Amino acid sequence: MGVVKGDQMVLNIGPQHPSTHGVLRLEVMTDGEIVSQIRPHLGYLHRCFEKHSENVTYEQVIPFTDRCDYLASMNSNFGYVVAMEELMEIKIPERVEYIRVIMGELNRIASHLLALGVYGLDIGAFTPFLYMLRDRERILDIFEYTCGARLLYNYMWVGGVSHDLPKDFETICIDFLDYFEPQIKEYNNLLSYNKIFVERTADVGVIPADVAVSYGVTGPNLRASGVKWDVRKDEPYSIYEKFDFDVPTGTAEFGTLGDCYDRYWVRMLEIEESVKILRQALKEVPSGDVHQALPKKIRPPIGSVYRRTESPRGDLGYYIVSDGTPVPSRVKMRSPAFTALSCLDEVSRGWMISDVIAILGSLDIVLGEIDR
Amino acid sequence: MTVDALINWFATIGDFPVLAFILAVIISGIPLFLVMALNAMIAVYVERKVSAFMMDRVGPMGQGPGLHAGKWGLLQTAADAIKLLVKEDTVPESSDKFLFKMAPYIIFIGAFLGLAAVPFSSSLQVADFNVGVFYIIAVGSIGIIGIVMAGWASNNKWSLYGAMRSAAQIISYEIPAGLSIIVPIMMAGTLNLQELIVFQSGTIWGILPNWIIFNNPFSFIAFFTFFISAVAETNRTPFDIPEAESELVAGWMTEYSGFRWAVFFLSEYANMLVVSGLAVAAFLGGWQSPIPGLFNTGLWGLFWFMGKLGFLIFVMMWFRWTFPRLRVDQLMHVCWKVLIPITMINIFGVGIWKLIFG
Amino acid sequence: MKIAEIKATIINQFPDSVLESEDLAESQLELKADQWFEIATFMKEDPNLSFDQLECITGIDLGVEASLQSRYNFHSMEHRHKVEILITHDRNEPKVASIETIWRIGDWFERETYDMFGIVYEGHRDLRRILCPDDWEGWPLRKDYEGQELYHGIVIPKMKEEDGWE
Amino acid sequence: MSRYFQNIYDTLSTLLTGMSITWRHMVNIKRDNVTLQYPEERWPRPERNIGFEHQDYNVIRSRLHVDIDDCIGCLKCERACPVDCIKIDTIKAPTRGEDIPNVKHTGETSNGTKKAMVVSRFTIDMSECCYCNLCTYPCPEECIFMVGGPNSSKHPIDYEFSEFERKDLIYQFAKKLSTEQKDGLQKPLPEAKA
Repeated sequence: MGVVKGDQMVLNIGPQHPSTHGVLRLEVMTDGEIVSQIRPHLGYLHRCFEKHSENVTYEQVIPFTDRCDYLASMNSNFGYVVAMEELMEIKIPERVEYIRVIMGELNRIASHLLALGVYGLDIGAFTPFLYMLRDRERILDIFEYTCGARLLYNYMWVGGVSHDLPKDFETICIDFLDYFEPQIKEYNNLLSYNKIFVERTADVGVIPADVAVSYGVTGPNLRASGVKWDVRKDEPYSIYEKFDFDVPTGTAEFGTLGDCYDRYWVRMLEIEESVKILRQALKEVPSGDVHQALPKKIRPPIGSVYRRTESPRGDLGYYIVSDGTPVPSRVKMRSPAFTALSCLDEVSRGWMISDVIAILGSLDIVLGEIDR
Repeated sequence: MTVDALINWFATIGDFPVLAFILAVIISGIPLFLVMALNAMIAVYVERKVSAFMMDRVGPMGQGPGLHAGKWGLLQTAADAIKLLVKEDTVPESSDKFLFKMAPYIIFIGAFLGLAAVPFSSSLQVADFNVGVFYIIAVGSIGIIGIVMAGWASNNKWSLYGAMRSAAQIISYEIPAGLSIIVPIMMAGTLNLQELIVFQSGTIWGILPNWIIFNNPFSFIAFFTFFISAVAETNRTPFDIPEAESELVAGWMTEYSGFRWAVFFLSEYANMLVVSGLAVAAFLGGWQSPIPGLFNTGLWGLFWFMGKLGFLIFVMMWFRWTFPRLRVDQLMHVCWKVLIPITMINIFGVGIWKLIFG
Repeated sequence: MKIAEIKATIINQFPDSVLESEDLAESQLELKADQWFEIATFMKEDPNLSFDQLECITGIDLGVEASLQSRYNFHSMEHRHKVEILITHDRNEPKVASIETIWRIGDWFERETYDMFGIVYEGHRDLRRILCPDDWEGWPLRKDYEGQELYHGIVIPKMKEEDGWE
Repeated sequence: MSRYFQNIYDTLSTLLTGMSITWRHMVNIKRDNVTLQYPEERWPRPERNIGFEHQDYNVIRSRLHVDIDDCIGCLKCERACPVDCIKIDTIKAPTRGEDIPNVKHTGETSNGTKKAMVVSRFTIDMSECCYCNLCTYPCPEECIFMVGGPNSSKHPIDYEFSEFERKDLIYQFAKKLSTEQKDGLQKPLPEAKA
């Protein structure tokens, strides 16, 4: 942290603070309200995911992946099983792929809703947060209907999913989407177009494209900087190439490309894209058995695989090394929030404390995933 | 029930001027305190319910008579008040203890003094000054001393930030508030609140009540500039940066707990009452009925005044549960670059209006 | 570019640093540690490769008797191709040049790998532990890791406490 | 200059739009309310009505329950648990598939499988359970399950099992055997061999 000069002050934001989104400690060097340097301290939520994985079997890793990115557990599961299936070279029934895409996209909406709502809360607007949580709740209801759990699903398994879709699932989902789409407009009117909100976020915390790429920032944060990179589109996994959807990038509607507002807005657009994918997927879910490709015993061949998938926060990579036993030799999770947080220092320099909160919120970090 | 009236009444009984003065102050002060406490209790309950309804929740529902099956959480604020009073009152080890303990009372005094001049009806006013408007604006800035004391004495960086922000904010927003209130003063030609209200009796073109807000376009704008400044002076969203929850935890109140915190809370709601009262008296016809000539006598005055007051406080709550929060520099921007020019032009405009039409 | 061309480009440029190995996957390339910083710079700067994104650094312990390994996954946003680089370290003195100055995210990835495996990235400007506390002992993800008994007086339980069944 | 006034206009109009939305929600609270008054109203909330019937759920992640009469002591669930919260001890039964009344052991499961093991201990520490549901799949007799939902016929839903003591969350499904009873079970073994 260097030497504290006479007119500077070190401010500890966190580990207990309303808007660090978990137990993150930011050691902030301030000159009055202006921030001159930030040093993040991680590890308050370190739960030894990678060490755990070396001591449990491959299927037992899945509940642990849930707990990494607890806001998008389906996508965490998804990344892991996609990597495992690539390692084991399993062919997955089409129905399973559809179910996985539906669950992944629903969870993406849920995760983005929470991210946007909490972002509003960081900026000071309380009401949109509760509206978004209200709608997220309905998605969680659907998950509960499908796999019994609301947050930590353990739903996707290597070679299949744990349960088939329940009765009338498609109609329930379509009902939800019909209800949900008009709500997006309401969020926009209430929060996105609100002048105070725009003033607080536009032009604040600009991440230029090259800085974003160099810091390994991915997902909506990278797309907000204008780089059109989406693993679903550019390195398709599962059956994403079947669907027609756009990859929204930052529009610089109210400010500079790559500012907080763009990051917010890209998420809002992504919700709409997810709805689009869901509508296509729900229309054509094929019938079949979801358990037919489940291996009796998961014992992948010796080797390693690195596979990334698009989680709501960005490229979620799993590096799995197998030594031929039923227990993984190494599972590494490349967490998108980890890389996104790393650029906080550079982005926030020269901004005010209120802006640091805005920037941190716009990066949409999940501490469970950063500390693993 | 002004203090003067009481003193005069005591004078008719006997010759004890000092005692009469003290008695008069106490007798009129106790109801005022009750009004403050009652206001806080009702306002907290209403705020809870309003916020809940706006967010599709139902708010507090238990705690009513008959405990859990109670009605609409009516006793929730009472429970809260009891909780605050019996809670441990912590004083940080490294704080400046004298200032730390003093601060809540200074803020309280500021709010309390302001309330003394609020004209609840034509006769219900504790102190009827001939410079009432000026007085309210002046004592309104006492609170800021308490806030800075609280922030400094807590020996906490968050509190200090909150206090500094608050000082900057309140001092700045007093200017547009003062400049806006000049408009009704110019039109009525008096600083006395009762006279100001009396000036607003009658109608415009026989339909609208002759309130200053409807009098001319400049006073119409002046009301809004005054109200915005008033919201800022009471530290409420979107101007709640001194206690910005997501940034400064709780600003200058971070280290306070229990009774002292309750005093802060009481003062915050009393401040809302004072500034809304001033806005009502100066722009919305005070205790005058909105239907000119009807229901204008006796206790109706209190009813109308409280109704208007309640509406303004509701609007403040409505603001709070709809808007995000401004940043410090944007707050200053709004004050110095938007509100002050508008209010200045307003003063000009009203002067010309008076020359031409008055 | 195809993966074979990428590998060929790197091999042509730095023929001495490439290790030939049989059991590598198609996208993998094993390098010696000595010229790593130059190779990394080349991979970033070369217009045909232009690996502008460091996807991931994974530390791997190949076994109690064997060596440690750093695996780098690179991706190019410009050309949309990727490659994986393997660098093996000596178990007792694991060190390799830091690429933190080339890719900014290398900073935290290298700190994480250092934290978990004790691989020293030479030239890293701020090589501290990142997830574990600064004064933690041992390298947790090594296969021969033994947890410490006490941490600041707190007993670290090795076994689960008995639940009082008997 | 026009930008200045445009800004003020934008601010006012967007803020008023927001206020109109919150107003609409406030006056329509009867229709929009989503709160569940928990102790009085209970899950699953009928008013929410998005088409879920209790028995249509695939599973509900609630408390684990074991029909110990059906348990054959195969230890599959113990092995499947990622957090080791299931602990099972077994003793080889003297005769396969025979009831042993003094330890409340039934010889056959409801599926007709003959048991070879007496389960002398079956504890699940629900304070450690991560509700992953992995233990219920391998069970050959389907005797370990999460209560409620499709299993409501076997055991009613129970998601409110908070306790004051941690150890009260350790559920013991097998009857605790005394030392004599254990010895009594183990003795026949050498005799049978001999």
